[in-house]
Amino acid sequence: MTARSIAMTIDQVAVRFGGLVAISDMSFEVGEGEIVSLIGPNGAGKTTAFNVMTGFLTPSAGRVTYRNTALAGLKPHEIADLGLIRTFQRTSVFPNDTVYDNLLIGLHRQGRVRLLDAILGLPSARASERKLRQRAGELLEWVGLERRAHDAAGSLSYGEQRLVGVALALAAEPSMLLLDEPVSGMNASETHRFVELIRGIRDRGITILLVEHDMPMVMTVSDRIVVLNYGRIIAEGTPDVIRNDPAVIEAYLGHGAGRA
Amino acid sequence: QTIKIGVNEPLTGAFAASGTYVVNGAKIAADEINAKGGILGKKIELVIEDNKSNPTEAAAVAEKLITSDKVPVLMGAWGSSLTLAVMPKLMEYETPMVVETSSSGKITTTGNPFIFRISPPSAIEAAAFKNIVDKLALKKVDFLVINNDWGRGTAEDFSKMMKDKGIGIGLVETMDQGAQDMSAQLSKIKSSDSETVIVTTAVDQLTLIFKQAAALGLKKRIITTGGSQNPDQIIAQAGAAANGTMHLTTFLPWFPDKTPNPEATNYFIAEWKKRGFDFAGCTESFRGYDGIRTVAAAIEKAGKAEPAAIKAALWNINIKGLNGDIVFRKSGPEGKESGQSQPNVYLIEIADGKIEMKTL
Amino acid sequence: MLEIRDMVCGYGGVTALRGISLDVKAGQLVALIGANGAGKSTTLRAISGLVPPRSGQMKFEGIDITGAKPPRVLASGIAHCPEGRRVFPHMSVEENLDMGAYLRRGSGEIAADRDRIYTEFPRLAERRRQAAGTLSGGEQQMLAIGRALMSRPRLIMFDEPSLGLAPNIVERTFAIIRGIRDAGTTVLLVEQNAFAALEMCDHAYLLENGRIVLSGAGSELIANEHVRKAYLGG
Amino acid sequence: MKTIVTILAVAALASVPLWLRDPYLLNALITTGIFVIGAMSLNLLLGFTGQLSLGHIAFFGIGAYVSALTSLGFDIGLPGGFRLVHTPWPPIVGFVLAILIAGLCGYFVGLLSFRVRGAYFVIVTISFAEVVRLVALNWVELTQGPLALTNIPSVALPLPGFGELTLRTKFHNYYLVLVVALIAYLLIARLVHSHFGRSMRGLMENETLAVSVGIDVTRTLTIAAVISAAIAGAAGSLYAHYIRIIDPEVFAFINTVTMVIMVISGGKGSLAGPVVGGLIFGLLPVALRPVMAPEAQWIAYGGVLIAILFVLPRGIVPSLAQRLTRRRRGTTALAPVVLGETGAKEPA
Amino acid sequence: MSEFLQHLINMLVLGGTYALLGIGLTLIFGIMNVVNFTHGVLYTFGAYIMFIVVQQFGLNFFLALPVAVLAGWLLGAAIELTLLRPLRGSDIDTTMLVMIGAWIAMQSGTLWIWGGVAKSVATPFPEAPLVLGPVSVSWLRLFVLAAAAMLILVTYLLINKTSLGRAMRATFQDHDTASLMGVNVDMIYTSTFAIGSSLAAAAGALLGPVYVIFPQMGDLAAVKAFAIVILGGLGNITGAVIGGFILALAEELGAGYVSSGYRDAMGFLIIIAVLIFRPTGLFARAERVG
Ligand SMILES: Nc1ncnc2c1ncn2[C@@H]1O[C@H](COP(=O)(O)OP(=O)(O)OP(=O)(O)O)[C@@H](O)[C@H]1O
Ligand SMILES: Nc1ncnc2c1ncn2[C@@H]1O[C@H](COP(=O)(O)OP(=O)(O)OP(=O)(O)O)[C@@H](O)[C@H]1O
Ligand SMILES: CC(C)C[C@H](N)C(=O)O
Ligand SMILES: [Mg+2]
Ligand SMILES: [Mg+2]
Repeated sequence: MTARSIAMTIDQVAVRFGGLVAISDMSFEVGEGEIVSLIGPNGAGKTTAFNVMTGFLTPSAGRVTYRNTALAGLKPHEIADLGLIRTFQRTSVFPNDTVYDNLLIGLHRQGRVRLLDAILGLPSARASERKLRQRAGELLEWVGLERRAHDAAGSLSYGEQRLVGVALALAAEPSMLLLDEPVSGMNASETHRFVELIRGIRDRGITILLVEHDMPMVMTVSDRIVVLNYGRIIAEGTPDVIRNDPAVIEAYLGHGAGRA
Repeated sequence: QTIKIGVNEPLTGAFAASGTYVVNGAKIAADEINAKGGILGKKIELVIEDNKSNPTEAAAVAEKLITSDKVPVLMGAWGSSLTLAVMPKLMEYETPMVVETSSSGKITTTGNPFIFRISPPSAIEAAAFKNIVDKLALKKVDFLVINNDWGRGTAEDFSKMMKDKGIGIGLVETMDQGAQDMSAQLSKIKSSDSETVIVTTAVDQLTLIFKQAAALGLKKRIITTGGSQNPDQIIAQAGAAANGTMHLTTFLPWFPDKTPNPEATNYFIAEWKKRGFDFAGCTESFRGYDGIRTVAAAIEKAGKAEPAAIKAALWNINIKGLNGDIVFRKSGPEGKESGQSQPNVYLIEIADGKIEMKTL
Repeated sequence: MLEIRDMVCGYGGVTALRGISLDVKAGQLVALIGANGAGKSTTLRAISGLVPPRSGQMKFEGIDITGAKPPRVLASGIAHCPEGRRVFPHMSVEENLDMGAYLRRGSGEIAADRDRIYTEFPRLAERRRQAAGTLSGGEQQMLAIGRALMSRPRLIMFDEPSLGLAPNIVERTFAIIRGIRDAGTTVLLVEQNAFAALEMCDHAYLLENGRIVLSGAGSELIANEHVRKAYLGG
Repeated sequence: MKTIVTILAVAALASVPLWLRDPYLLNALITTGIFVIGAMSLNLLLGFTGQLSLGHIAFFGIGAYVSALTSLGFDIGLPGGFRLVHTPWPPIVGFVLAILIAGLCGYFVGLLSFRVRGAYFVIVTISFAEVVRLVALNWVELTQGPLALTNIPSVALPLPGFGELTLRTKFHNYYLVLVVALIAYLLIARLVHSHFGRSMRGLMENETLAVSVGIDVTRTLTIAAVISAAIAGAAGSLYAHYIRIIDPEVFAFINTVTMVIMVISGGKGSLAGPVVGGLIFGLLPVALRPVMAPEAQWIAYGGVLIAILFVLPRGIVPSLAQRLTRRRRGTTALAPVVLGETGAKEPA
Repeated sequence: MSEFLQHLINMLVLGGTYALLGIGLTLIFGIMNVVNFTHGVLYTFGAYIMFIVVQQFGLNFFLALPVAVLAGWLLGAAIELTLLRPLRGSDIDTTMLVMIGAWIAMQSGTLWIWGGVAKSVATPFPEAPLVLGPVSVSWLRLFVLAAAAMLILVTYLLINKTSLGRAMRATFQDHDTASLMGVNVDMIYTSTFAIGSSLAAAAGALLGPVYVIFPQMGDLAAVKAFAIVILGGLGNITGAVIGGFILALAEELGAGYVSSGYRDAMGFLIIIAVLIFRPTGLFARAERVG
């Protein structure tokens, strides 16, 4: 693990909402190309941690560094520009646009052309447009939603919308992907397929930080697991270590974990 | 076969009440003229259009009256901003308009030779007031005026006149046209060292000001100007709060005998009442009546209902209006003067809910 | 207890259910499984009256409830814990729970039920006064389950109740569901955690593309080759 | 299909002064056209970024005042005893300055909109318009306040080699307005169909998500606000030189309401919407005027507005387009039937 | 000093007025999400009902108040049933435009029926003000202040402490889920709009006699009401009350010590300033992302 270069450093981060401590003194690292899972009971602070890493929340203390850039003070879209892209725990799509147009919007980072070129319809703008359309088609195929390409994203079922959410994140060309419960709402077979997808993403060199309650999935896919409870890290290690950690079992896994 | 006269007045929007009064006065004049056989052997026909209290509409209405209805002359448009918006159209189509209410000085000074105004701009009002000031023994005055050309013009012209007379000028406070709560301005005036307040605005705001001044215990002499006071309405609505207030007005429906043309005044008031209108509206509607009579006299004099002839004839009429002789004098840049008539101005006082002529 | 016959249902130009018939017997726990977009949620919405059926018939305890509005369906004894949490974001946890008991009278009993839910999900008790919209995803899910329980129905429908819950809470939730079935309340359960659902149910239906393609005891479905491959990841 | 309709519509509009001789109707068309340009600019904000500006008339009015003052000149005192004297420039310069300065104001309001959205943005824009109105009313030295700026010259187009063409007649002004409207239309069309337009849509539908894929809210909204304000400023300039007098009444709330009516009734977020809605509600008063009492005209105006929305709730153009496609496809178009979630949306 | 005290007293009575204007709109705009352009018309309506009942039927002032409130309730219910219910589920801008249409039509209807001439209503309060040292205040306005305080309290309790109020809030946060809880959503829509309308009418009935009554009187009132509701944070009654007093303070001191020409500008500048520092009003709701 030490051989890898470090992608992200979370250093003594704390988050408070009024009197409520959501995260206290959280520090860990994610290496380049690694798949790390962040798990813990409901309300442990996992999504809050994502919010800090992507600039949606300013931490009460501590700092986050991504590829040697301190994220403090950066706006979410600036962080996205560094290649740090997330998905959301709740379904999140552009509901009134078609699935295809959703992906085109998601391709924002690739499609940037000068405003004037776009208004004047210059060839460079048109070429860029063609490229985007092709890429959107590829992504659709990749998540298996070709059939729904021209339906409004808001009319998809819950599970389908979650897939659109992941495709949108990929459209943004991440160098590191933060996935917040990507397989919730998918059944075991669908989850299997998704695990393959994630491995594919990692093989393209993209670092992944995963939040998920689906233990079989987490255990198969993770290189390393960080466990949070009440905003504190209570354990960290490989899946095998975590699986058998009594504190983790007590606080989180429960005793029927194997099945859940 | 009729002779058409265009009437461009606000019948909806903020000035609807006043515009409607003016139109009703105009109708009395038209009916009277027609009952006597019309002019040049034809009946006159008022083509009345609503300018919606909106300048853009006022201009559009003028365009319609002139080009679609083919009226050779107009009367309008109550508010100064409405009249100002109409003025380029008058130039464009070379059609004269009798201005019955607007008081902005600018109307007759920008060089529009198609304008003939029978209402007094504030400078004329101030000049008329000049003779009265000494007798009132004014020392220092504050102003509370509506924040438009009318109010600001009054504050300016009256201040100038009074400064010349050695009277001190204190605060000049303004209020927005739609404002309903003037307590802040009145509180400020209450603590100033002036003994008199000159107030210029329309009847509704006057009512509010009197009530609010009473509630604040403001005990200064209040003199209103501008000719849109409808004192009867003030008495009815402000009650005791109106007692002791003085008003510069241009028409005396309460004392027909003291008006320059008692016969006409009596006729007008009788007709007004017969039609079931509110007596309070007389002070507003008489201008519509005078305006139409002015137009009719000019057409008669012109001998034909054509814009150029009417415009020329307007310079030569001399009729007895309800508040003085209507004779147009030149005003504005040479060569393109507008016409301005000089109506009378009176001071009345409200005492014990009655209107009294202030004899000084 | 609940009988559905040939129900067809959809949104605008889309037909989501193409003629569904199913029965839920009193006191049973019935599971409904299927892929994303199969029409599971739509089935529950149709029963509770959120989506009006285009044709077909629904009867609950012998009374026709086809086309009835949600309040009437609830009043007749069917509660629906909707997909995706759907808590009232600007209301406190406690107020959300009270909304669950909206049609009930008798504040004492309601308070007792509320306390029971707080014991089941201590997290909620800690967050009593917090605006529900600021809860974490799993906390909201607990709240949604608790809120549905507050109405004390005779038939309760859960749409993916385990969604976003930590494994130990999932266990507890399933225990609660089995518990209410054992206490006599009928349950209709939609779950992506198909294995767990099939294991604990009395009867199960498999929905594909808006049609019921298979039904039987949970163990039968578990044993079915197609189900294993498509839904159980095996 | 769409282009054919557009070309036919433009041709029809261009032919009007050739056969319509009634100056009153031409006048109505010209003022309507000016307000349609304003409505198109409002649509850029409301229809494509979801931000409702209920103070849009501020940009229009600023354009009108800038243009009028540029061509009339002014002489004002500055703090410290200095005077700023401006001698009149040609109206065409005023037109350009109106666009620039209105755009600049749009920039500041756009910056604000980075912080406030939805209802809060609405009230900020209303407040902005009111403050601007009060400045126009009270800064008498510059704006003449309520005394109005009068005798504003007509636009004159420099024709190299021929001197210049003063657009005084209705005929000229009609084409001037039509050309400016066409340019504004094309500009907006290009903008919203570009990559940039997609960013605006993304922000409108789900801001959090849009930001998370790298869309810059401030930049996007600011650019939209600048362009929208600049177009409104252009319309204001046309207004000033056509009506030839302007006073603080131009900032009246009802003028913004008129634009809002044009946009939403025609169909916000559709390019043709404000044009269709604008022509209907610009000309409806003209049609009503001869047939009923003044108060009744307003009642009918409100009634027509309500009736249109009852029949075509998404606005004329989108609702009709939807019906057409439905008929062609034989099914309903796939509009999402979004269940619940009413509370999730901020009021605008 | 005495001038300053008088300004403070004025601010108090004016602030009460503004709070009263705000609360009805908090329900319809803040909670129900309808950009209610008819709020001003309902205010006007309440004032005219007062005029009719007191001046034309000669009824007692205090009896007329509940009549006006009831009439506002009925008119509000009628508007909801005929204009809003058919468009349920439409875009917020569509309903706003329908409300604009209703505003234009109803205001012109008022002009048609009663004409443009302002009316006033006689009240049983003494004309002489209550004088306290250097400051005075009218009895009528004190009564209005007290009545406003009472209406605000009742509304506050209704929204925050009753099961109806809870159902109202729930419905407009998520009406499908509310209906799953057994809430009769249609009834809630109608009654919320009707209650908000009756509060607008109550404001008009109380303030009509303070000011004068004319067809456009509601326009300015509505603009201020919108500003107040937003200043205080949508749907927040306490916020609306505080917003009302802040606006009154800004106007009063602006007119008293800056320039009366910029009196209203002060209010609007305060609004802009507040929203720059607190973009979702003085009392923002807690939100989260993710
Ligand atoms: N805006 C907020 N205001 C108040 N409390 C908040 C806010 N956001 C989060 N919290 C609280 O912080 C804690 C951490 O929430 P977070 O969403 O990070 O949990 P999580 O680990 O993602 O849980 P889950 O697995 O359920 O999604 C929760 O108890 C939540 O109630
Ligand atoms: N609001 C809506 N508008 C239009 N179509 C919809 C809507 N909701 C669902 N649909 C469509 O109806 C079909 C069935 O959806 P439903 O939500 O019932 O699926 P589901 O089985 O619950 O799937 P999931 O497991 O993903 O929740 C899908 O094709 C979906 O696209
Ligand atoms: C009724 C209108 C005059 C007020 C308008 N609703 C506003 O938002 O300010
Ligand atoms: Mg979470
Ligand atoms: Mg579902």
